[in-house]
Amino acid sequence: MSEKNTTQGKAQKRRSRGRWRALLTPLMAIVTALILGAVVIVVTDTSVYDAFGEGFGAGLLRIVEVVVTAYGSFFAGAFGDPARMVRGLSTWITTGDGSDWVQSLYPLTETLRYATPYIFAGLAVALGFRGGLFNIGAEGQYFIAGLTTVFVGYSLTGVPWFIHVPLALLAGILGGAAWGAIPGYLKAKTGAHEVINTIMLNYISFRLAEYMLDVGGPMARGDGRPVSPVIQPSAQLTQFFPSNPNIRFNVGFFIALLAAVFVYWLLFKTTIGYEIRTVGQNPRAAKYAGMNVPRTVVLTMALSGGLAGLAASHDILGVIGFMPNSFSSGYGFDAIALALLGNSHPFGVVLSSLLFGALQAGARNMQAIARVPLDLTDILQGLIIIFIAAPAIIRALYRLRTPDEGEGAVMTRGWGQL
Amino acid sequence: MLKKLWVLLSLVLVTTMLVGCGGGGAGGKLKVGMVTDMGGVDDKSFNATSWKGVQRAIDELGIDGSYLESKQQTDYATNLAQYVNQEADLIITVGFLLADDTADFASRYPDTNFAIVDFGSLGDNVRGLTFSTDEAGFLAGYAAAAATKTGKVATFGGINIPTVAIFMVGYEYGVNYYNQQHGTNVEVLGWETAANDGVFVGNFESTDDGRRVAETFMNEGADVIMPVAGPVGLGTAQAVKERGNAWVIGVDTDWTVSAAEYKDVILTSVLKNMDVAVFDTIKAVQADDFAGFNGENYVGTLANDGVGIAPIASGAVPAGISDELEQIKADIIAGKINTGWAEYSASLE
Amino acid sequence: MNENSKDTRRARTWGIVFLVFAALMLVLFLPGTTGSQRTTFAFDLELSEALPIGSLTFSTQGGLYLLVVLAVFLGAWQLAKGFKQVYLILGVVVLAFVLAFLTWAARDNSMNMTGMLQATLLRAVPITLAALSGVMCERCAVINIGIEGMMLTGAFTSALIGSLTQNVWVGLFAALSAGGLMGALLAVMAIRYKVDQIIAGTAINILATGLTSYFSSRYLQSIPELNRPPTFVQLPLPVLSRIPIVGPVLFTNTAPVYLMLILVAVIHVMLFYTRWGLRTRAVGEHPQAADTLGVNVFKTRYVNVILGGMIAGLGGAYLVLSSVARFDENMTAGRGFIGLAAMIFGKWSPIGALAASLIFGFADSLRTNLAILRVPIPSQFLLMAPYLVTMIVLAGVVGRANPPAADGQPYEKQ
Amino acid sequence: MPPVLELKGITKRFPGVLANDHIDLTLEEGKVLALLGENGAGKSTLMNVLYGLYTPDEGEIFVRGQKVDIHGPGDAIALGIGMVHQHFMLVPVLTVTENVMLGMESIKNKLFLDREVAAKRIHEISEQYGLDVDPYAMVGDLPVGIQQRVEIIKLLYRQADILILDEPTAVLTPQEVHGLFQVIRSLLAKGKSIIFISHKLKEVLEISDSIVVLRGGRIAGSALPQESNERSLASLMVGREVILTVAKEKAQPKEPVLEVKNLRVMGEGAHVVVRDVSFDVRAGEIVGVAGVQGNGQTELVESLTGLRPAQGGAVRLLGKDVTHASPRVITEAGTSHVPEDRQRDGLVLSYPIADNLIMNTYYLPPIARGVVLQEAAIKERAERLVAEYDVRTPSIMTPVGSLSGGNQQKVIVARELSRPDQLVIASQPTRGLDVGSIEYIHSQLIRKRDEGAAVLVVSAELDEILSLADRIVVMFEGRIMDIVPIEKATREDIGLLMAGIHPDEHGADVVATKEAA
Repeated sequence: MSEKNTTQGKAQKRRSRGRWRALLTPLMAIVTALILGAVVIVVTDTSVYDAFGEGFGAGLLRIVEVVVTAYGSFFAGAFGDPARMVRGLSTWITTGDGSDWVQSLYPLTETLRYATPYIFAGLAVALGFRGGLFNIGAEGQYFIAGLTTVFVGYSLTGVPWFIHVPLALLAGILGGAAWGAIPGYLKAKTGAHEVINTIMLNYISFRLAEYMLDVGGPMARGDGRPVSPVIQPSAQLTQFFPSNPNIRFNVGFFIALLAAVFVYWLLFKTTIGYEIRTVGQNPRAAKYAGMNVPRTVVLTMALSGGLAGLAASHDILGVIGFMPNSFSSGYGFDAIALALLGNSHPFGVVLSSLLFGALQAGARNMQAIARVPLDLTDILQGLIIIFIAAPAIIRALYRLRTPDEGEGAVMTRGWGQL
Repeated sequence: MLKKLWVLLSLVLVTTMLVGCGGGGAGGKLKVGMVTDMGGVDDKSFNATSWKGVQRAIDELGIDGSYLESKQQTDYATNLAQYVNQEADLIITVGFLLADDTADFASRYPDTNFAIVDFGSLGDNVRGLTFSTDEAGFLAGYAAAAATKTGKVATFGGINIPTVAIFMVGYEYGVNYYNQQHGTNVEVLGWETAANDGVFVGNFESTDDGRRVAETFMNEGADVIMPVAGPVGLGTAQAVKERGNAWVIGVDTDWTVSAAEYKDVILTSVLKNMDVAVFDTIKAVQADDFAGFNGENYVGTLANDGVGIAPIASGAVPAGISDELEQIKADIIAGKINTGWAEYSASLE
Repeated sequence: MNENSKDTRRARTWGIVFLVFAALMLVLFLPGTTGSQRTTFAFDLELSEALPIGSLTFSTQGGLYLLVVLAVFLGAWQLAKGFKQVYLILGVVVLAFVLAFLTWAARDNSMNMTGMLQATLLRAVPITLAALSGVMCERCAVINIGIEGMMLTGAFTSALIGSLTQNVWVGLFAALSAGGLMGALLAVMAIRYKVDQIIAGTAINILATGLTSYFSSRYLQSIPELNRPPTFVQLPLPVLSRIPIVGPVLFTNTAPVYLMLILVAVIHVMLFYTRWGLRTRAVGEHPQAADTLGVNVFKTRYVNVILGGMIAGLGGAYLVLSSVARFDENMTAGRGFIGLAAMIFGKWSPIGALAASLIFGFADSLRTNLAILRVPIPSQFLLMAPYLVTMIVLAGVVGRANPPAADGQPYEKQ
Repeated sequence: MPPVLELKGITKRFPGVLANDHIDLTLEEGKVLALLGENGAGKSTLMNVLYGLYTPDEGEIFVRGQKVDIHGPGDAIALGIGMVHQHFMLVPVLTVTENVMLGMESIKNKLFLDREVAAKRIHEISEQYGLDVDPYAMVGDLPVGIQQRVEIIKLLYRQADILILDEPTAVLTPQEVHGLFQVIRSLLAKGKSIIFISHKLKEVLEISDSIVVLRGGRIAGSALPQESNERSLASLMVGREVILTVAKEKAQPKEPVLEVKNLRVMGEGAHVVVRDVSFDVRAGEIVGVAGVQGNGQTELVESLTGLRPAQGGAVRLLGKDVTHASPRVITEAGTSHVPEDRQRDGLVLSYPIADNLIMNTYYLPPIARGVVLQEAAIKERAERLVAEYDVRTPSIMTPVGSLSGGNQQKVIVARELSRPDQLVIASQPTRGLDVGSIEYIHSQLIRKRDEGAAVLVVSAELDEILSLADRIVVMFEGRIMDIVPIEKATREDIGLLMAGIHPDEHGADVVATKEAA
């Protein structure tokens, strides 16, 4: 008996060490992407060439300067300035004026705010992956959910917030779910591949939103701009720092964390999740076990769409307050990276969303301070996906040992039918 | 091996953080920040033109000017906050989509000066920079009608939004006015004010669409085309250049300068002098006696040269037309000619 | 017996579908017309070498009735006797419907049919090239969803190198190389590292968007001379270009357009009649079988995917060197994805891909013409049309198109 | 004269497994060398080494006395070695000619495939060896027996003179096997040498000139057919005395549990593949469905379990009509189903054993309360079943994919037979398993019968049917040829029925459905 326990203990230890090693590869992927990003920054900086004109040493120094300025502003924008935080905190304690302290938290809150819609969208794609479905349509679901959520947000008046906010969120979920269910239904019934259909639905949703918000259109504000009316105050998500409106960090972040816990519970602790995962891993076996595969496919896509819809609800109810006709965000493709980076696990998605949130917040500061184009984030994200998806590259690069193979989600199954 | 890597990493992190926080802070120069909308500063349209105004101010007035691009709707406030924190003296936002955020920041930072392109007044410390583009479009339409040999002129847009459509409205009214004056029957393809709809390519990116639409227009007999779609219009210019027997009307800036390779086929350009408005605004703020905007806005019209048309290609229109255009310009300024704004706004209700 | 009855039931369904089309024409188009209205279809293009044949003007109602009668006749014949080539007849009926639509839309107006066909082909060129790229990769079982990114890369490179050298052919070659490089990246990820191929493609899309936009804003926008590539000139083929309608549409084009048409034919022939094609198809269907006969599965895949990347690069170069003479961010605007749909619609065959792309091109050029004719449908809905068509086509008409059996699966030596 | 092929000390290791341990083989020209062994004995690995698909860790290969290195199939082909794989290496959407010429294409005009020349050669080869095949037929449309001929033609086209046949009889009727042996003899007559891989003792004794038995990656012994018998070979193969028949009591059939009447089912591609099939299965008996693979058995089972819609006819389970019921309804009405392809249809390989054991009970208490899975109950059940059904695994959380085939099948059997069902449908329940597992699964099926369940076993292995079934349903081309009680069944008669020939000439039209009626 005791012998059994020790072997189990050992196995556990090995597993936890394995888990750390599992974290190492993504970490090295990020570092490698940052290094390559630095190369891009340096190569495209004319001042570096000028400096090399003055001499090799000056050139090298300039390279270091460029990289340090870029990534320095990047980290400052993503995480803030520790010294300032300490100063702010001490001012708060000594004088009771907390505004400096709050202001010093601004970069961190920006990271969390950018991370929030990412969590929702990443969960959407991850849930799809678990169910064997590739939802490239998060962007379109985000648009449609934006329309439904903002409609409830502005049109409903005279209701208290504790009714209005849930209703508006629900509208977002339903809008996204409906838009996600379409390709799910088409896949289940006709075998039409969801990748193509979600892409098509993205374009259709842009046009639909344009039509609805068009000046003079059904949902236009009526001030000559193609934007929706502003939502009622009762539909706003609670802000945490009302004293400093620049900080738009709101309760949505915690809703996102709740959503992650919910998705985890749904996937791994319930019969519905069991069905979704089984259909995702082996649809034939699911069919043999008596599961309703088409229904599960539609359900998975609807849930996925609903999660993507919540990203729109957060952005509208918590950040912007209305919906403009060009609501584009790029969440759709980013979400794929997030799901992948998080190994399609809800908590992994949260971590990767925090990373991407930091990437976005940092990149904006990098643009402001170091004048590096925002497009760098796309390059970094592309590289990170490549390195995460092909960990062998990273392992070969850093001579890491091959980890034990565990259960990973089946990402996609080609154009194959159910 | 791994440990060393960690040490190295954390070292790099710490140093970069320290350096990164040192940024910001300018000398005695006027600090001007521009926040673009999602098109980015190289949109060949209003962001680019506005930035041109800031650049000119940097060169001529010696200010400290910079821009921040936005990639998504939620970036506007982030970028505004960035400039507010850097204590910019003037923040210029480009595009009506930024109106809500600009209004919000303006009310919270009453001591900072704001200016917004393409939107009206938002408060005492905000200067709205708007343009009666219909007036300029009217002149272009008149010139187009005069230049056409086929009796058909065309226009198309990127996406149907007012700042785009207003060009097309003026254009249509200008053509109709020409018909009225000269008893001709020149037809406008691609826009109908009464229906508030026309030909739109659905984006501001796909230059190929601009080319294909232009070819279709020419196949349907149009020989003057005004594309109101940012870089997409350059595809149109390329198509017309290759055909050779038609004209393009540029928008926003004088295309014989900004797209010089097409100057042989550019009939004229509808000027929306955002750069001038931006430059003037910066100049006003820099002036010693500047005491705030006090709710004063800028409306670019033919009268104040905020809008206008570039010189018409020589030989493209009959000799008398320039005089007629001068007269029409005077009449518009005098309010004697309807350039379509009223009907367009009515169609939006 | 049972199977027969099922066949007759299907035949009957199609007959009813044809009649429904006829009824739709009556209900949708006829009420808005008057007897005095006339429709004009023009066929001559300005500046073309084709012999002029004038235009066709006819009574709008007369034309509509004629088309309705045609559809009714085909429907009735289908119900009574049945056609062997039902899909062909379906095509004819749909064409009649579209013609009726145009007849109605162009009432008291005119429309240039040759121009629309020309626009159809030219709009189809980048889509076809994207689809061909997909065919090349997927026939040997590598899914390529990164076509969009490869096209963008090709477009950017052709603009940059074309501007630097002021030579279209060098620009084209550079685009082919850049596309091939992206193809190689996909190949390495998919074949060597066995990365999920859809994810590899997505990574390529994001990376290519980022790289081209970044370099564009760093270089092309600030130095306009770097974004002024020369363009291919039109090469009317002697004699052929003088044929009415066909001449201007098919035989008055630039080199990349001819190249696209040649590629479709060449790849089709190569795929089905040469050693390379046989091996490629075998690798796509049953890589083990090919391997046991000494066919190098990995090499076949590397070669095809790199070639596929080059074709996508050509598609990007077409947009720059044969269309608009400049690069702009995201100028491919989703053509890579539409091409992917065209590939599936065309059942993974080059000629099918061309046909499907022509349908998309037609939908695109049709909506421009309809907007010019002021059809009272909001422009946003006209813009949706091609995407809706794609979805309908994928869900219904092609039903279950069968991809190569091993599509998307990495090959492992056992 | 040196032997045509000689292997010396071939060793091949995989992570954790020694698949071939110093194997020596000698093949003389014009002879058949039989390689006998259970699944997993290392036969296929050895042949893949010979064919260049694997590189050996140690050892040497000599062809006609010359030491050779074989780095890929290309090298093997060049040396005149050809292999017919157990799973045919044919591309179904290509024609016979295209399949045969692949990798060695005839070319005309320097570019184009010359199908005519290749077809002509194929025709010549088929004439020469009595392999009748249409060169222009699509391979996917051909019956299995013909596909095998295409495989052999592929080798002859490449002028192979050492032919490796890997389990060539697995998919053939006894009559087709007879035909294959004739082909083999005509090959030998033309000087070809053959390695014949099998685990079927009778065939090996009939065709081979010498026999090598592999067990656990090693040579367990060699024998000459004239000096051996089935029993001696079997004990060499398994390593102990094996009982070749299953011990069971005589069946005590009671009321019918499953009644099938005039069932019609469509296969893929909208062909009717089950034609008006009628039979019943009674409580307390095992009905075996015999037939060569691809004669409608798969679709029949899929239809009975609700996976494939019936086009006509009726299925009644315990008196209840379930013709168009969903799989779940049929399961809940009391049916267990061991699917034909365990990895594809029966298991989620990445799931732990515990999760695989709840695949059809996951939504029922005590496994689930509402929608919430009860982990304690899942674990308890898994521990119990793993012990009860002798699944050899380090833990119930081990992914099923890492278990051996036998243990994977035991997981399915545990899941299906642990439920109190009245009907058990088992498709190919022992395919590819070792003798120990086969014995165990057979005993479990018989236990189920003795407990009063109705059992339907579908198997392509005639021996399995003969040893398990109480009644035998023989299917050919979607029809029931006959239903034979075990007492009257002989190997030969069933074999003829499987080939579509009725041994009793007079009754051919009458017998088909008499039992069911």
